[in-house]
Amino acid sequence: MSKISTGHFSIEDLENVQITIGKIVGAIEKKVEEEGDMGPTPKPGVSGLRDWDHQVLSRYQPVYTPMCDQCCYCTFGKCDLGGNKEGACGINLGAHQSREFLLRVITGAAAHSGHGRHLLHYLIERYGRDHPLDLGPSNLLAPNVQMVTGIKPKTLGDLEEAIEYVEEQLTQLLATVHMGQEGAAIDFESKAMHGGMLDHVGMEISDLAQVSCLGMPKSDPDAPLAEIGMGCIDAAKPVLLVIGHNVAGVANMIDYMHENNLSDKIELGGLCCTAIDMIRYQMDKGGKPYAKVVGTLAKELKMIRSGIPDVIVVDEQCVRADVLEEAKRLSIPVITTNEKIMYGLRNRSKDKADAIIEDLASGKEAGALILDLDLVGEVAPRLALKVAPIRKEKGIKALPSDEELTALAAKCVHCGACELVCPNNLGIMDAMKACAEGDLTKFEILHDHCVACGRCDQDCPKDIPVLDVIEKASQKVISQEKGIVRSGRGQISDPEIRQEGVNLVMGTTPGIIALVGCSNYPEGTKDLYRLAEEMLKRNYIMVTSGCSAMDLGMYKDEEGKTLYERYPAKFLGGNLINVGSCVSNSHISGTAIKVAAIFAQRNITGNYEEIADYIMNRIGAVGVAWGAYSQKAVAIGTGCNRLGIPVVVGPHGSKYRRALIGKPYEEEHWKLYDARNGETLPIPASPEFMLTTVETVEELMPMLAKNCIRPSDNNMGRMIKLTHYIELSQKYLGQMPDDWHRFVRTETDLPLAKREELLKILEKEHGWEIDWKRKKIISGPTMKSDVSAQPTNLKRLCKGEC
Amino acid sequence: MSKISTGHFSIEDLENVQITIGKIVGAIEKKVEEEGDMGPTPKPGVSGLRDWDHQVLSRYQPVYTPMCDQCCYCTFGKCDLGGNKEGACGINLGAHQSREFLLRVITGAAAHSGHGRHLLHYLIERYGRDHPLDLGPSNLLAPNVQMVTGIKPKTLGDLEEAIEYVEEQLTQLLATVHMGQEGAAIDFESKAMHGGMLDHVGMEISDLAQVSCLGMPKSDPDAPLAEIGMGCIDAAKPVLLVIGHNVAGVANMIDYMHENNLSDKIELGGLCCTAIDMIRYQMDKGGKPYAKVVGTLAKELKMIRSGIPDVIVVDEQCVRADVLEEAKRLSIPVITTNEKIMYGLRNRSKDKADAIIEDLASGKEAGALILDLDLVGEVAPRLALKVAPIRKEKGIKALPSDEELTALAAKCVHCGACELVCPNNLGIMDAMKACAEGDLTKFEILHDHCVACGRCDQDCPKDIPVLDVIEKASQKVISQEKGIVRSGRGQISDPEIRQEGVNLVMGTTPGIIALVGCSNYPEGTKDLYRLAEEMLKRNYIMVTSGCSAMDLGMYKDEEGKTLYERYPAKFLGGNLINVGSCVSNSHISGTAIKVAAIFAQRNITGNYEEIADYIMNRIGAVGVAWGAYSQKAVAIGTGCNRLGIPVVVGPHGSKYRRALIGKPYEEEHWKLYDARNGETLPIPASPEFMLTTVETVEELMPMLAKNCIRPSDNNMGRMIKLTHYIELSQKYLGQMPDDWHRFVRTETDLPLAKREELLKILEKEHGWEIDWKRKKIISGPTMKSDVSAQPTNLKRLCKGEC
Amino acid sequence: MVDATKNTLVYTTWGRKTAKPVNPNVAAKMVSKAKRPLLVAGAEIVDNEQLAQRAVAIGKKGVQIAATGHSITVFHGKDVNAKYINIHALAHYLGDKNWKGFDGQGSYDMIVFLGHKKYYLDQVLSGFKNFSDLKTIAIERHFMQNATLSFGNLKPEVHVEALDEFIENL
Amino acid sequence: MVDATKNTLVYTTWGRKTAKPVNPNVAAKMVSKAKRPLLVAGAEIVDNEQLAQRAVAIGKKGVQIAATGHSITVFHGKDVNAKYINIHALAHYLGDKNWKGFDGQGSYDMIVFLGHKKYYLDQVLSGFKNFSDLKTIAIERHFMQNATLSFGNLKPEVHVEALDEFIENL
Repeated sequence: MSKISTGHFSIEDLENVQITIGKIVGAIEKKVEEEGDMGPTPKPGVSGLRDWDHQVLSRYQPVYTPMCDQCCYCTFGKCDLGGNKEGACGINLGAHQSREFLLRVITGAAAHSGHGRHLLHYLIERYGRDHPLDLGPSNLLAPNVQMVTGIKPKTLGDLEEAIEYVEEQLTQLLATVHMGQEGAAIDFESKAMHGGMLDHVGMEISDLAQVSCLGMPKSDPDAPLAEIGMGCIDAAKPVLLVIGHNVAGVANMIDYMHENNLSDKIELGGLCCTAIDMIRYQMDKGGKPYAKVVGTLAKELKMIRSGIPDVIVVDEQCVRADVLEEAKRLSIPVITTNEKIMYGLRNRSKDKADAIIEDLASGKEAGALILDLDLVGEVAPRLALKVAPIRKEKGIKALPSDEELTALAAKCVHCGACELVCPNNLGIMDAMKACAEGDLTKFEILHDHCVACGRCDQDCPKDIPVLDVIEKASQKVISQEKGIVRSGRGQISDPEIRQEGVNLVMGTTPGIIALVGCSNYPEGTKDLYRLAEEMLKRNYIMVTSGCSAMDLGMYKDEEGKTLYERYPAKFLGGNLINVGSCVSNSHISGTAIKVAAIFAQRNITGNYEEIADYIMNRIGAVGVAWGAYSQKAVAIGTGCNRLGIPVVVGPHGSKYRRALIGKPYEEEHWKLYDARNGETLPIPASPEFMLTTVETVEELMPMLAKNCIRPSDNNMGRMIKLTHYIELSQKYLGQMPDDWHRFVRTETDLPLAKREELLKILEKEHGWEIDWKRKKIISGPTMKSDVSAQPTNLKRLCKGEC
Repeated sequence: MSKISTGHFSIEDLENVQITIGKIVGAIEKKVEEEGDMGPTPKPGVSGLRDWDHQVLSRYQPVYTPMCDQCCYCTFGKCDLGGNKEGACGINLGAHQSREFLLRVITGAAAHSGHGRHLLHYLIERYGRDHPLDLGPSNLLAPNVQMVTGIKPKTLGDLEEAIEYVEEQLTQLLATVHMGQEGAAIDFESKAMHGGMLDHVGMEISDLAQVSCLGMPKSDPDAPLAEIGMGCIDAAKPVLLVIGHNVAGVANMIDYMHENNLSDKIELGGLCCTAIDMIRYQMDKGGKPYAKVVGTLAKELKMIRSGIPDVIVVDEQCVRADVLEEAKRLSIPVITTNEKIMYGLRNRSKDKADAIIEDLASGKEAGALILDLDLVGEVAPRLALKVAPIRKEKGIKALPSDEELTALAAKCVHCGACELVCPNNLGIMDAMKACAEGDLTKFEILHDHCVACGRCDQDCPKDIPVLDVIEKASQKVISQEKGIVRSGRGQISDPEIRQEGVNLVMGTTPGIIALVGCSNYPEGTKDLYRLAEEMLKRNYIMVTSGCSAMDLGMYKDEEGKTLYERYPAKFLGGNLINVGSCVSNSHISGTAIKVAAIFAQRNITGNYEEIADYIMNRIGAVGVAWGAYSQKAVAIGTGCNRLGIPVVVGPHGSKYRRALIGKPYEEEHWKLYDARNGETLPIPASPEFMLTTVETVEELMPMLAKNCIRPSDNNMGRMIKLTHYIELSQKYLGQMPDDWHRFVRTETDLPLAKREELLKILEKEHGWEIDWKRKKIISGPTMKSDVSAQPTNLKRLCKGEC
Repeated sequence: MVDATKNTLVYTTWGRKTAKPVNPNVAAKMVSKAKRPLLVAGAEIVDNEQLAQRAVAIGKKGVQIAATGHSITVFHGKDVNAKYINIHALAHYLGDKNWKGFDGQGSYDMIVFLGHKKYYLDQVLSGFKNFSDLKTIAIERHFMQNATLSFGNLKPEVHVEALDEFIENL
Repeated sequence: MVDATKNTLVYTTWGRKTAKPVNPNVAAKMVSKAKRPLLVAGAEIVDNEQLAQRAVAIGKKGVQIAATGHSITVFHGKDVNAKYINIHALAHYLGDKNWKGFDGQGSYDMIVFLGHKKYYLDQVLSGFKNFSDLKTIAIERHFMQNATLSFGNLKPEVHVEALDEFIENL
């Protein structure tokens, strides 16, 4: 035994050994315990953090907005649950909605974790289990993994145990979606929280693996800039378009093109997170990304319909289901590269590249499934080179001509069917009228609001290809769609946390706004830009990722500069940080965990509840998923919620079926313990929600400022936060907020420039007593200002309790 | 190293050891490979068996019957997909239906696998990883596990790797349910097949673990008989009612009662599969089960509403969501014992038994969550003893009195609302009329058809508690509901397979009918009995499980004997085998695999496709889930389908959204290869479906006989099968089947007694040439009779192909 | 004349497309005009003499009958064109342009339903509605919302009357 | 008089319960009769002068206004009783018997909606419909199927006319 007790060992060498594998977990836990830092909940089961959830949910109550009053899960149904009735299994609409919400959360978590598992398999095969995690200047490599599972991964192989835990728990949660399981909404909610937490673990595993193996920027504030926009694609070259979320395949294409000197002969463009990750690939030493980002999911159909791509390669997640059908019409061969999307195509994984290229280039087959990613790396670029001249020769016609455009618009009878089916009920009729008269401006504006879903095409009684009309009419603005996006920089490093942590906890940096996720915006993409610019100017830390990170790069100021060019990417107030793709969202929660670990020296290992409690009360961070549409977005949001980070989604987010909203008017919910002595501590009603929807960015901005307020703010911090809350309310709502005074504990909390004015209001409108000589508040506030107070939800953390 | 290379070792003892865990898999595979019997697909991924699926699906095409024309998965929607339109993500209704179907399958698979994982955790903790799998006289312990994963488990611990594989794959499948993944219906179908296969692995793990640890009958044809029925519960004693699917908790109660001499002082009754498994508990040495089975899910609400239970303990799966609410009304405390069902109750797992009992008996709390199953074992019986006299004293009133019954019935205005909302549109109005006039017979009949879902209660404008009326009016028949069910015997043993295999493959035993699953019958429970009796008399092997196994025991012949008393439980024609609970369904697929392994000596290890091909062409088995309602049922069915076993569900099964039905009129689909030479082999159109729905048992019975026909039947076998097909058609449809002649290859295939008559018909109606002297067919049949033919779908298995 | 269109109450919805309520005479006219109508008679007619008679009567008008479940037992010796078939299989074949029908003369263009379980027929019709161009008419006692045309929810006696009117107008 | 009830076309259904189409005068009468009506005005009125004027006019009739989104900017200096609130939070509070309203006088019994995104209001109303007894009236340009009462789908100019008639009858 002594021989192996201190070294590596590989079980491959053994024969006839019966090994009790599972105990390894126990051994690891034991080891960590000996080191004295294992918290109470490593690898929590479904009920492991339920008390915490119930506590959160008692302040932030579920508000259900069903998408359907019926349930069709089992064949006793379908059942009408309208009016919160019970169905055949005894479930009522409330519990069913929480179940539906849970299902969406675990679907999203599975998408990320499934992605992570795929990457891990692939990268371990390529780089080995012992390949070290390499993430930049950080000792705390995997904050989510460590906090949730108690594992401190150092290598790729270490991540496997964590993903196994995620898979086990997701299976448990999926089981509860079955008819006849949970009966109480509150416990479906707790399960949804569990799923959200797992999502962040799954995402973290994905990104750690790819950052470590694929040369992506490692906590790099100077991660390079890349071109973005439909307008930046050079259609003169053969165009190879990749769509999806999994960079493994495109990385091989880039390598192949590089090795074969094809990089300047092929235009490589990407849509969705694969695009984001391909501009991170091998950029850890800097350089200029070779590939270009086309844009978000909302550009997929427009890009295909343009006819510009010569070959399309898809991998997984957020890929339109009709890619093959749409591409076929324009003679664009499609290569699918992942088991999640196979489109019924023949599996060519074991065929020779030449044969596949021949079949696809000749049009004999519309596409191919190639699961061997080395083969994909070769086939896709070679196919693009071969197909481009063939398509050119054929004269593939995509969008209508100018004459056809006018004729199509004139064909419109203004019945309104398209507007009824449009997810945003856009004013297509008016734009058609104008277009028929030669005025394209309405369509040009509409184009930015349009998510290119194509539902209008399906319902036009005159068979007008409405989306083609929109795209054709907007060619001028599309050709100008050229922006700049910073390549995703990955995690926030330990030194950055050390530097900025105190400002965040004390409130002197007014807050972190995480602008994340998808492209289902209520009023087009520019709102994002307005929001980010406003908050950046006010010194908030803006963190971004995924589709939002892309769309933010599409706008320029008068000097022609994008936000990425104007604002640096350090973890400091007034910085704009693109962490990366969808799975990089784990770095946002990870940052909050790191603040607790590094700045506050809290033990995070298997210590979820305490860390969530810390974050909820001390870190003024709000997530914004303005265009959230996917199940992944709601999983991410729910993971943030369990960790005490509130999230706002755009109005479409109401279709996630439930929000978590507190009642500021119920005082009993706005109390904590002071850990120093266990006394009750009244707190401000902020965050006042965990998940809510908001109508417009004008409404959103003051709300963000307000919901960055935390009990732990020092006076300087509270003053700064209040200043922004009041100013943003005045700027966008035209008024002082109704509730600003509720956040005032002492006169030093008041914005300096307005102190006197505000004191007057407090006296006059709210009846507070003011000592005008000393300009001090004598009575009025319900809360004391006490920086050394230790706000906590957890009785057990109070002195004398343990 | 030498020290551990031949023994057990426990990693707990080690320190500072870095172990590359994952490689163990490789090592095991390598080891098996060295032994030379690893098939081509151990642990197949999502695409691993896709070619097989596509082959199956090309003959048996998906037929979609949507439950809803809309999709509300993501917030781009909801989308109207009516008329097979595309939604905002580009998916059409067909693909969405296959996705919905997939979701149901993986939900069911997760329920079983989640159950298995829970049991495994619990039993390993109790019995250790090294606890051997002990399943009776079998060497082939885990046919599904071995065939799918390549693992040959010997101990509890060995099952962990298999369940991890299932969890990983389920996560991958759940990921594909996310918006923007698979776009083709055919590949969602393949994924659903994958999920179905995983389900059987998950079920097998569950049952192997519990059979091995909890003293359940081990392949025992003489497994004891137990009482069943609402009428057999002795309400004079304190009644402890358990509901659900996971026996772990109730096993402890039985132990506690035994140890404390309480067994004759408490009436222990069970509903659903927990009931089935509790009468298996410690019955491996025979004996009489102490506990009684109340019945299926369809009895849950009726049993609670009777007011008879004094304490209810629930675990997981198929438990009505309103148990707590319903029980509360009748002062019945509820104990939840599983993370999947927590009902919002306070977690008392770490409290003292006394305190919990006090709080629940006093009514201070309506229930408790107790996850410590030892504690449950003590609390539940003690609570029943304490609560029963309290409830008696309180005079808890449950069902209406006789007078109230008449008054309630008289209150009915015959508006028909209840009939509209009733899942079976039962004739409640007429029964109410009769009841008001003192005639209860209509309700007595209706009671058996009623699944006690309670939807009628929800919609009565006169607030009549319709279900209570049904139950009260049926008290007389309910009190007579006393039957006998055989305790689940577990697997079919190797020796049994050896004995019966040849008859099955040659067709001389006409077939296996597996009568499985839930209680959502179209016309009440008696149809099951009629079906089973008919097929048993005809020497079919009847295998049963779960709710069907229970309901089968409710009917008696003139001599007062149930089918279980009349028919033995060996694996032989004319035997009635209850394998056990829901997870025991894996033994049905396992039996088919065992026939391939033991009788035909096929290698099953990691060799899925070949085994499925073998089963599909040689084993005349048909699954019937007549009352299928749950997601588990469709998972089980789909797992059977991938393995080549056709399944029939009752008419409610149309709500699973898709069937798989072949077209007998398209000749090109009914061809195989002859493995001896690769030649094409025309085959009969049987099975003619993989999944279909049937209206009535009268329609079902001839269909079953027909679909037991297989290409491999010898003449004797074909003759026997045809005889039953013709006889059943005549008996239940009043006619010769239209297509009987299609199954005739030679005159010796014809039923002996009718040979001449049938030859005449063949000559006259079908134009076949008959040599009347020799009574031989000269021409006509499209198929040859050749017992030594080797029918296969797999080109690669043909001679000269490999 | 029976007004068979009044009560179209449903318990649940499938989507925005719902059957048009139809009166017996109109339904009959449409069937009469069809080139190849088919009556699909379900097992609910077996123990319902009233319905059984009407199903036979429709058959007597020359309409081919697909007898599903075990409804074929009703048609033996009644001199109508009835063939047993499983309804789910029938639905599959009806959606197939290559199916030649019961008589080899091709598929059907107007499908009439009588004698089915409500929930089951709703599902079968959901398939037709979404994946075929077939016209379907439910002359059932319940409003079948996934048909092209359907009677409303009728009392049994009104239903029989409606059927008689339907048959008269064939 | 405007007939605001004609076109009630929807793109998708939520279930079997759907808004009753209502005409402006009837809607106005119901609001007038209510004890504590509330107008919830959404951000779509901000850039629509026509709607903004009507929202103000309703406020002038003494109806409390909940200004959601940034619609409050329309009401400043207009001498109406308008308070900013987030609509999702408002929906939560309205379902709470303990909420005292904007003026501390208690909750509201009749909720009128104007100026909202169709899909968003559909969701908010879905919550009300299923989890509260509140009466909701949508006086929007689109048929809001989850309201208790709603105008049908109207052309912009007809909508304005309908609003004027509604205001007249308040």
